[in-house]
Amino acid sequence: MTSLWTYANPKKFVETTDKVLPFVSVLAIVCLVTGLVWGFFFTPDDYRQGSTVKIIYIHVPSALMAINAWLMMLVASLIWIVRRHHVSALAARAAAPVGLVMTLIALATGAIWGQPMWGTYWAWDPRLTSFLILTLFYFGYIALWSAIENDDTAADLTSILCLVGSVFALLSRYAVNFWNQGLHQGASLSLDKEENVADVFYHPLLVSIAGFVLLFLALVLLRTRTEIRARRVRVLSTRQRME
Amino acid sequence: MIALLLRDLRLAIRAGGGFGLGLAFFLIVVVLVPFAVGPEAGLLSSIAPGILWLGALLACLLSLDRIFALDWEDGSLDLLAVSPLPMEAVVSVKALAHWLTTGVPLVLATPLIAVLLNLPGEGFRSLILSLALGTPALSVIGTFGAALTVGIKRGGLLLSLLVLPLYVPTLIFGAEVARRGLSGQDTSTPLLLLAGITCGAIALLPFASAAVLRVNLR
Amino acid sequence: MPDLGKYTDTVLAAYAVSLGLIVVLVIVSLMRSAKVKAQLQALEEKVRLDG
Amino acid sequence: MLKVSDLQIARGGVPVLQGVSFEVSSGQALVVRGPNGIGKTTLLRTIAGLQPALDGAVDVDPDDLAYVGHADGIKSTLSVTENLTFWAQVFGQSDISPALQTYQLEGLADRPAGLLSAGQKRRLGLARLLVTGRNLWILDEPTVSLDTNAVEMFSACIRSHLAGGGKALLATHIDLGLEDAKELDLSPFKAKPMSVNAFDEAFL
Repeated sequence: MTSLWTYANPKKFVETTDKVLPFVSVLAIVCLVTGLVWGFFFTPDDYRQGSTVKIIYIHVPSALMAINAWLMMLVASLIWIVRRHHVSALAARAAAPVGLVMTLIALATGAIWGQPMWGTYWAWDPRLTSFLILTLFYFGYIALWSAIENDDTAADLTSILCLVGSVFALLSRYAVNFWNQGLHQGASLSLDKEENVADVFYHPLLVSIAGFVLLFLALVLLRTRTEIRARRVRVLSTRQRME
Repeated sequence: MIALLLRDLRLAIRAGGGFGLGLAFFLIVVVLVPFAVGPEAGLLSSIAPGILWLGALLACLLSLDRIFALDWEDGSLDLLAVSPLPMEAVVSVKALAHWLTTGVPLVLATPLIAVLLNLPGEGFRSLILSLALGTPALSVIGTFGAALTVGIKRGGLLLSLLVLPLYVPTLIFGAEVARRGLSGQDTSTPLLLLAGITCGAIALLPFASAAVLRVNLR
Repeated sequence: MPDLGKYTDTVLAAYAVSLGLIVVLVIVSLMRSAKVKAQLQALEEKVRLDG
Repeated sequence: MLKVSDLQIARGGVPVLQGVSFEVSSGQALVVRGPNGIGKTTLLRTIAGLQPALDGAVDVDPDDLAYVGHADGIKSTLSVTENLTFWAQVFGQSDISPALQTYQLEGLADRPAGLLSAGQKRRLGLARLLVTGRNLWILDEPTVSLDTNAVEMFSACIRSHLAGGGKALLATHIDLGLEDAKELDLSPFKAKPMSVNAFDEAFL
């Protein structure tokens, strides 16, 4: 069995993902559509929240992906630091914008959903605030990548920033909890644990979560391939100049 | 190590050293607040701890890119990298020098400046304690940010973008201590957490900063 | 179209914003992918010719 | 003993030199020559440990080398003595008078370095080497902006360093009049453009 690290070779990675990407993309679209359609059209209103509960099918999956995207970038950064494989560094670079968009979606849906419940668009609720902080971390990470010309220096610096940032993101997560009790729903909508909301909402939610995960995967694969090709363009053009 | 610290302190005090800059900025920010929110004493005293903490944080932030920029330009950083001093030591001494030239003057000046915001008497003790405990973390985290952006031209804005999110826990706990001190509540929990973050930062961040500097020196 | 009651605009707004952001992200990613692929083809062509 | 074997180095990700091998034993000096941009500075920085090599090995004692780059690392608001004393203390030495005498800087001792001419600054940068007490000197274009008698001062200083069992690795264009200094032309080691290197090979 070829070891996992062979996929870290960019050429091989691009070849293997040629086959995988279409498959994952189609699967992502299917899951997304079924999950959202099922949740949107075929589930009853919540006795308390009315139809706004339908926002759950976007808010919860996007919030989950926002956190998992950063964790994936953290793992990719560790792999870059330890094994120096270009693909993992470029995958982290590719995942950052997707994670950022997921965070923005979670924030937007959270704020919009909160409006009827809490009466204001933006309440400084610990979970929403920690997503706001996560957005800042994403911006910083992406900005650092674009600020440095040399690819490998950029990879090194951003991976160290990701490590340090993760520790402080975690610290902020609990500092924010300490700082304000919060209006967010209780465990029924918690982002980490399995939802224990009523079954009828539960199954479509799982499908849309699967849809979001596959969407994230497809986007990261696509963007990583683009980063690898962009890197190859830079290498070839510097070589052109050298002759 | 001491030689580097003394040199940096001497440089800061000498002409163009930027010793008083952080302090001046802190004073200006605090003076501007009443213009922005109105002179009403009750309002000012309630927001005073937060404003003073924010002012101290921004003052530290502003003087960060001077930490490595000068040594980077005149080649001292390369020479220090080859000297017997390990990079971790160089980074820690730089953070300490930044704290001594920016953090400490802030803490000492806070009582005077807090009067401008009608901070009631009982609020002083906890505010100064929280600043004294918090500013070292601001310096160490800031040094990490400065090391990250040392090679980037005009990296000042990027430095702020990278460092501000890292400042959030310190700001939250620091301002919380000051606020609780003001209203007479027990400040032990936020104080311990603040001290914890500072000690953690002092102990661990120099390794990250040194690694980043070695990458930038390549 | 299910009757969303008084929260119709809230729910629709949330879905519109989210799907909008996702669509924008997908389109931007696809366009960039195509652009870089074209650049690469052009460069490899040049390298093969005078390689 | 400095031993470099089959070294391959890159600048900004692009390979510049490969297959470089040489040795410098105590009491010896090696002058590295080659056209501009061949990679002299990169080679010296790699040996000084400021930069990792792509391939090959550098057998050197990192605690026994001193490096002088293009920039002298001099603080303009500090005086000559303060600059030298600082570097002396960093390297665990204390006496800076021999360094001042060798480069005739006693007259400028209390003058802020900012008011020195380029040549005087370079002499101060070279004087710094004398307070490091290190055996292997790595010098990148040491004689730039030095006038003739300053160059003579420098050659005398190098000769006494070598006589004392020291080693020197210099990159320079001018002839320093060091009789037994070995020379190494880097042109044959130029990395062939089409050469596949471990660094970016992953992307070819």
